[in-house]
Amino acid sequence: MHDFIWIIPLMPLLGAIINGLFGHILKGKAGFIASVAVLISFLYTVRAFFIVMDGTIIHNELFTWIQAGDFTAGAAVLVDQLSIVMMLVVTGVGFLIHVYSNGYMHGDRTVGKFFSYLNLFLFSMLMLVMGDNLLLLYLGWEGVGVCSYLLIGYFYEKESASKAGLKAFLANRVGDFGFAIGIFIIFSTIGTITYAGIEGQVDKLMAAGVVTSAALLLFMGACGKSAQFPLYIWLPDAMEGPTPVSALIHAATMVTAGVYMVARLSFLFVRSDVAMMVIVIIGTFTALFAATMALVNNDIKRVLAYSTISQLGYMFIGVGVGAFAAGVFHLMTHAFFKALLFLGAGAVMHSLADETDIRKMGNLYGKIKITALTFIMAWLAISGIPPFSGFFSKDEILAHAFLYSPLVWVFGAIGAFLTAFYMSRLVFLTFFGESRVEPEVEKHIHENPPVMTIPLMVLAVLSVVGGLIGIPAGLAYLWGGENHFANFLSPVFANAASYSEPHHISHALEYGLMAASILIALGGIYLAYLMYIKKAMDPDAIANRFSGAYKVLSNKYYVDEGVEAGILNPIVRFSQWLWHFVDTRVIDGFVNSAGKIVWLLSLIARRVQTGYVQHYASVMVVGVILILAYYIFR
Amino acid sequence: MAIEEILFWFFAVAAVAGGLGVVLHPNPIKSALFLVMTFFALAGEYILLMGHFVAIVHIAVYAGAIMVLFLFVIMLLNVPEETRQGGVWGAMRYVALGLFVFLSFQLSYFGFQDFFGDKQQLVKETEIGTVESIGMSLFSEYVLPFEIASILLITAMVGAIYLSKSKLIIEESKKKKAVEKEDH
Amino acid sequence: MGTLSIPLHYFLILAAVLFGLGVIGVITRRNAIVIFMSIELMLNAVNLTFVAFSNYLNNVEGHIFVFMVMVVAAAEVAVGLAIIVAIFRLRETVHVDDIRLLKW
Amino acid sequence: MEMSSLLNWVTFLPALGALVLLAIPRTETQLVKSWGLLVSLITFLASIPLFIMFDGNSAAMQFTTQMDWIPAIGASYHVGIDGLSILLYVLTTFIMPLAIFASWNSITERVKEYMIAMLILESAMLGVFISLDLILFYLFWEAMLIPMYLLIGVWGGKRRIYAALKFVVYTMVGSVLMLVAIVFLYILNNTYTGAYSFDLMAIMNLKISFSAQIWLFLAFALAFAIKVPMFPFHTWLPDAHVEAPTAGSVILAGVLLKMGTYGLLRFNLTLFPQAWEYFTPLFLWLGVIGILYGAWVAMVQTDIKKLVAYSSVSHLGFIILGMFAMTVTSMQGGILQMVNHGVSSGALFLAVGMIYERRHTREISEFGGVTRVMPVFSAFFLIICLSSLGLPGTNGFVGEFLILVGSYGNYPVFTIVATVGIIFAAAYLLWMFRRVMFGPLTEKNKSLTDLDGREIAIMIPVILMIFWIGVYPSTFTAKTEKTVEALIEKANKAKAEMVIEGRKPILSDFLGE
Repeated sequence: MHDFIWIIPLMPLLGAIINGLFGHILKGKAGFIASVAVLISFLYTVRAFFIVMDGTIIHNELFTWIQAGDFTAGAAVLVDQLSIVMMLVVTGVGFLIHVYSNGYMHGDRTVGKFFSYLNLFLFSMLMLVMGDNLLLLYLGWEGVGVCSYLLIGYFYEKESASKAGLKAFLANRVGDFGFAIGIFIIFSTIGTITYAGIEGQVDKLMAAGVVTSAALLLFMGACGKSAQFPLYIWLPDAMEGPTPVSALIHAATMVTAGVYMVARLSFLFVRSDVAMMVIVIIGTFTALFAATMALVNNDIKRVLAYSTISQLGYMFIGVGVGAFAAGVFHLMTHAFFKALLFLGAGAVMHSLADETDIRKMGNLYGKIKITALTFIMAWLAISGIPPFSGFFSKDEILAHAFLYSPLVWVFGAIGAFLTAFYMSRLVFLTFFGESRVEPEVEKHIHENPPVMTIPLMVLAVLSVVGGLIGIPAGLAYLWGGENHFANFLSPVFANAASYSEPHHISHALEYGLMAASILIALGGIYLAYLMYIKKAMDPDAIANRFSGAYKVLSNKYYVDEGVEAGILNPIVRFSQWLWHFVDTRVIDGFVNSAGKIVWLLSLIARRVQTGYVQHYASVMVVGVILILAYYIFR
Repeated sequence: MAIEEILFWFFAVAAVAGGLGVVLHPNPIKSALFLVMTFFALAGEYILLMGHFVAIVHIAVYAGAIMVLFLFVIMLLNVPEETRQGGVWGAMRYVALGLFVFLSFQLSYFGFQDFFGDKQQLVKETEIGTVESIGMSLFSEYVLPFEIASILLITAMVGAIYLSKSKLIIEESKKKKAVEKEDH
Repeated sequence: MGTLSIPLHYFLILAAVLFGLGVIGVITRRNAIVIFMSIELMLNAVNLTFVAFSNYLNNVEGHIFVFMVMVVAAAEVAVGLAIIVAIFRLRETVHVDDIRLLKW
Repeated sequence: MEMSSLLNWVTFLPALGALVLLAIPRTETQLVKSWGLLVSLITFLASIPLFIMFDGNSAAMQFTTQMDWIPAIGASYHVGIDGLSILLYVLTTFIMPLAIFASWNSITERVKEYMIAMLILESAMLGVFISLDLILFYLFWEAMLIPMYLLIGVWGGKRRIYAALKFVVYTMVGSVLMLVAIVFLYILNNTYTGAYSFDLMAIMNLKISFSAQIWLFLAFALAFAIKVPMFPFHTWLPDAHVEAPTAGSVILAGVLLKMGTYGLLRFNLTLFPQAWEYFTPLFLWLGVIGILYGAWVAMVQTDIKKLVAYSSVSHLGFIILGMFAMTVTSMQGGILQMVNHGVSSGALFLAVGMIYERRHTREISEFGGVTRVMPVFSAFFLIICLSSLGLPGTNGFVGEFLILVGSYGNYPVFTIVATVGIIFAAAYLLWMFRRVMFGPLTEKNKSLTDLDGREIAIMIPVILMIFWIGVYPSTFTAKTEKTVEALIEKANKAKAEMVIEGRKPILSDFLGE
């Protein structure tokens, strides 16, 4: 039953195939087809949402994909509360971004190819969130990896873009390495890889003592995909891709796959405190680490990229401390306002002839009012100003983090402060203050076409309203409501909740924390206001005073160069040595020397053929003598 | 010392001296003549062994025909005396000497071993060496080898004629001569 | 029919010595024709042994064989000298050192 | 048409086609080429019913024919197909038409001899997969060398003589030892059963002593290890690939390399299970080293074909791991990966051949931004690269994943090291892809023309195959299921009897006897 569910992933796949094969013919209409495909799957997702709302979980198997020995993996779909939320986000935001791309990619030579990749990405993402076993999760995982590789490297004629694409794929692949080993451990211990199967036999995993290693390895896969600390290096470079790609893939959907995985396997992660602690540590560290880098970056998209990494850190803190619902809630709200921020940045770049350096912007508020207004709403949301969505989701994570350990809350708060500061810096430098735009560019700054601004507006509404559905219980208690979002997701996390003891926050503590986070947010904004609008404190002066720190930050802690020198070059040099020395000299050496030895022996043998007849005669006579000698002495 | 024994030693010494002459004398003509002397000595030996027919045929074929051919060719090619002393001559002399000693010792050992001492055999006077007995067996039992021998001789002659007449060698030598003329 | 007082092995030793001389001739001499002569010498040494044994065995085949050897010797000399003449035409020499086509 | 006679027909059809070719005059190159293509297509079509009628759930030999061939020494013409060989058999007939069609324009001189060599090669290869008599197997095994030697030696690149000679001598060294082993088995069989026979089935249930097994195993294993190629014996492959013409490389990578792994399963595992168990750690080590070594060296290659050659070393390392891990899942993964590698690497060589035909160079540095002028080719090449690095949804992933998931149970450490291989697989393939297809369009590549009808017709069946195995692999895995289970169960039973004095035998045991 519910066979219609298969339409949701297959429509984008169909769109991808059509655009892929006939893209060059369709030219302009390719965008339209792609958007329609996503719209259809969005509508069906809404229909599925209502089915799931009244409690029925859709499970439908099309055919057994792989069956060999005792390993079986079915091509089956499981749509429960968690996946329907993700599907709504993916298809909803995806649809808006598709519409936006029609405008943004207008006039691109191979627009068919672009939309084919975009649809293929949506198909993979939907398979990722809808699959009922780890193998389908892995299929979606690598599928989105390839699509991000293709889309980042879309402007393949730019050397940097193709390099960034490759870097992204390899970094993801390193993560997938851990993910794959995690699957192997789980399969070899309990023989099944479906979520239901794992949930049922999780105690067997506990008994075998592999829960921690499996959880950590799976988390390694999540780090690769959601750009957490060791494997985040690819996300800033991924900004080489077109902006709608950054919005869809590197803000709203793909990067959240890691959080989805941890949430989906909550019953597994919860059972290993070590793993949870590692997740929290890495989440906190990444949040702070990325925020610091965002402070000094001058490229509008890279700032947003670092902020994404930072916000993902928060989500991981959320799931790390066991508040899975809070983590997913922040994921959803983040998808809205971060997608909006990126699309806004795209609109700004579009109207400033693809200028990305915020030092060459300023005072755009008057000229592109709609983009500015929507951007400001998203800014307020991300900074955590009530009643915007960001406040509720981030605050709930911080509240649970406080219960986990106050230290985490402190770091979280610092992170929130930095977030508020660098976002305000971004907004002030872009939209307010004096205009630093080059004169000829300034002349034809124009508002973007409606096909781009309408999605901005819709996303703006979502980032404002989005927070209301998940108002933390403490606040909702005031007027008798409760956290609808958390309740909606509770059945999915029932197993995890039952295992770990429930956290109960006293209302007083919650209000205190909320007040604190509001103050922090306002503080961050006010500091940025002082520095960039009122020029009370000259940012350059501070930069010179802490020149050492500033240089390190602006060079992204030299991580890229470190990875390059520390890992990549040694491997390449080692392979060179392997090839030139081991392969050609040693192994081929043996092979060729075998030939040479035969040649040398023949050199000696050659001496016998002197050409003198007498020599041959004398050798014959010696032969005769030997024979006779044999007869004599026999 | 019976008369036969004296004859034997006379012929033996002649044969060996001839052999040495053939081998050691630098001038090919002299060595050819020494060979003729050996042939006569051997004929004598055959007679001692009652091989009369063989002796006569030996002299006719070898001394008569083959040596004449040799001398003819030596004269035709005006073969110079062997002057080159160094090179292979030097080194090979000792090798040859060594081989000679070894070989002849071994062969004679066989001779000694079977017929020496009590088993000593003396030469018997037999009739088999005569023309009559050879002729009888040659044309009864061994008529086929006899005919084949004739075929062999025919082919040898044809071969010799062809070799000396072959156009290839003639042109080759003409060409060589032409080249030499240009050089001078 | 009596016996001559010459022991048979004298002949065999004589043949051995002649054969050895032939071998020396073939190996040391530089002149193709003299080598030919040495070969003839070796052949005759063999003939002598044949006749000696045919006398000892009182069998006529030894003589027949000597006859055949002579045929072969004649054929061989004919063809051999023709070859030497041909080589002489080409190389203007019968000196064995110069005729070294077999040199590798 | 009774199935077993169809099997004989399909095997010898190409050879008959080659005979007919003798009649066609040399000047009619077009007729010669189309005839070759026609014959190989008919062979492929005729092999499809074989695949369909093959009964998946029986492990026994099917479509067998047994006739006396040389009664004097007991060599019989005994052929049959089971789970191990059916997939490789059809793979061969699938790849041949593509290879012949791909060499349509690239081969200009001696076209007739080329076509004859190709068709005879096909018959020899098919023969190897179905022969169940040791001497028959050895005959086909050697017969396969000659045409391949000609293909590389005559129509190859600059250093073709060196490459061809190295290829033949390398393989000969191995197979000569195998012949010695075959003769030993022949005598052993005679001493036990009195009958003189080379029949594999008879030799299979011989009780071979452990020490004899060790040496026989090594003899066979050396011949197959060279063919696979396993780590230390692989240096002939890059040379052979770089110098071989496109079709030669496709067949070399597509089918010839599988002979090694197929041989290991057919002979080493079935005949010497104890020795197999004894040497498993060694071969696992060599396989895993092969994976990493092949990947690393491939990464730094400057010539595309050499890169793909080393990637074959890496892929076959996975297959070795799958085979020696001795679980049904990993074994099936291994067999499927043989087919996948045949399709993917064959396609890679086809693609490289297409660029080579246009630019007559294979140096990566010579290319850049080719996607701009050859978009269709770029799409095909991308799909093939992704299938080769094992992207889920394509054929490479199914095989690789099954191998790894299957072998983790028995050998976790080896599997983890092998899984590192998939990172480098992506590295070298996509790095090459970026340097060739992406980046700014260099001056020299401006004049490249995109794929024409013929080339697209070659690529389409390969792409279909890639997605068919990727999305619905059970059509293939169902065929091999029962045979693999029977194989492993028999091996495990033999392993049980192997324990000497309660402990596993060590080297000194067999030296002692």
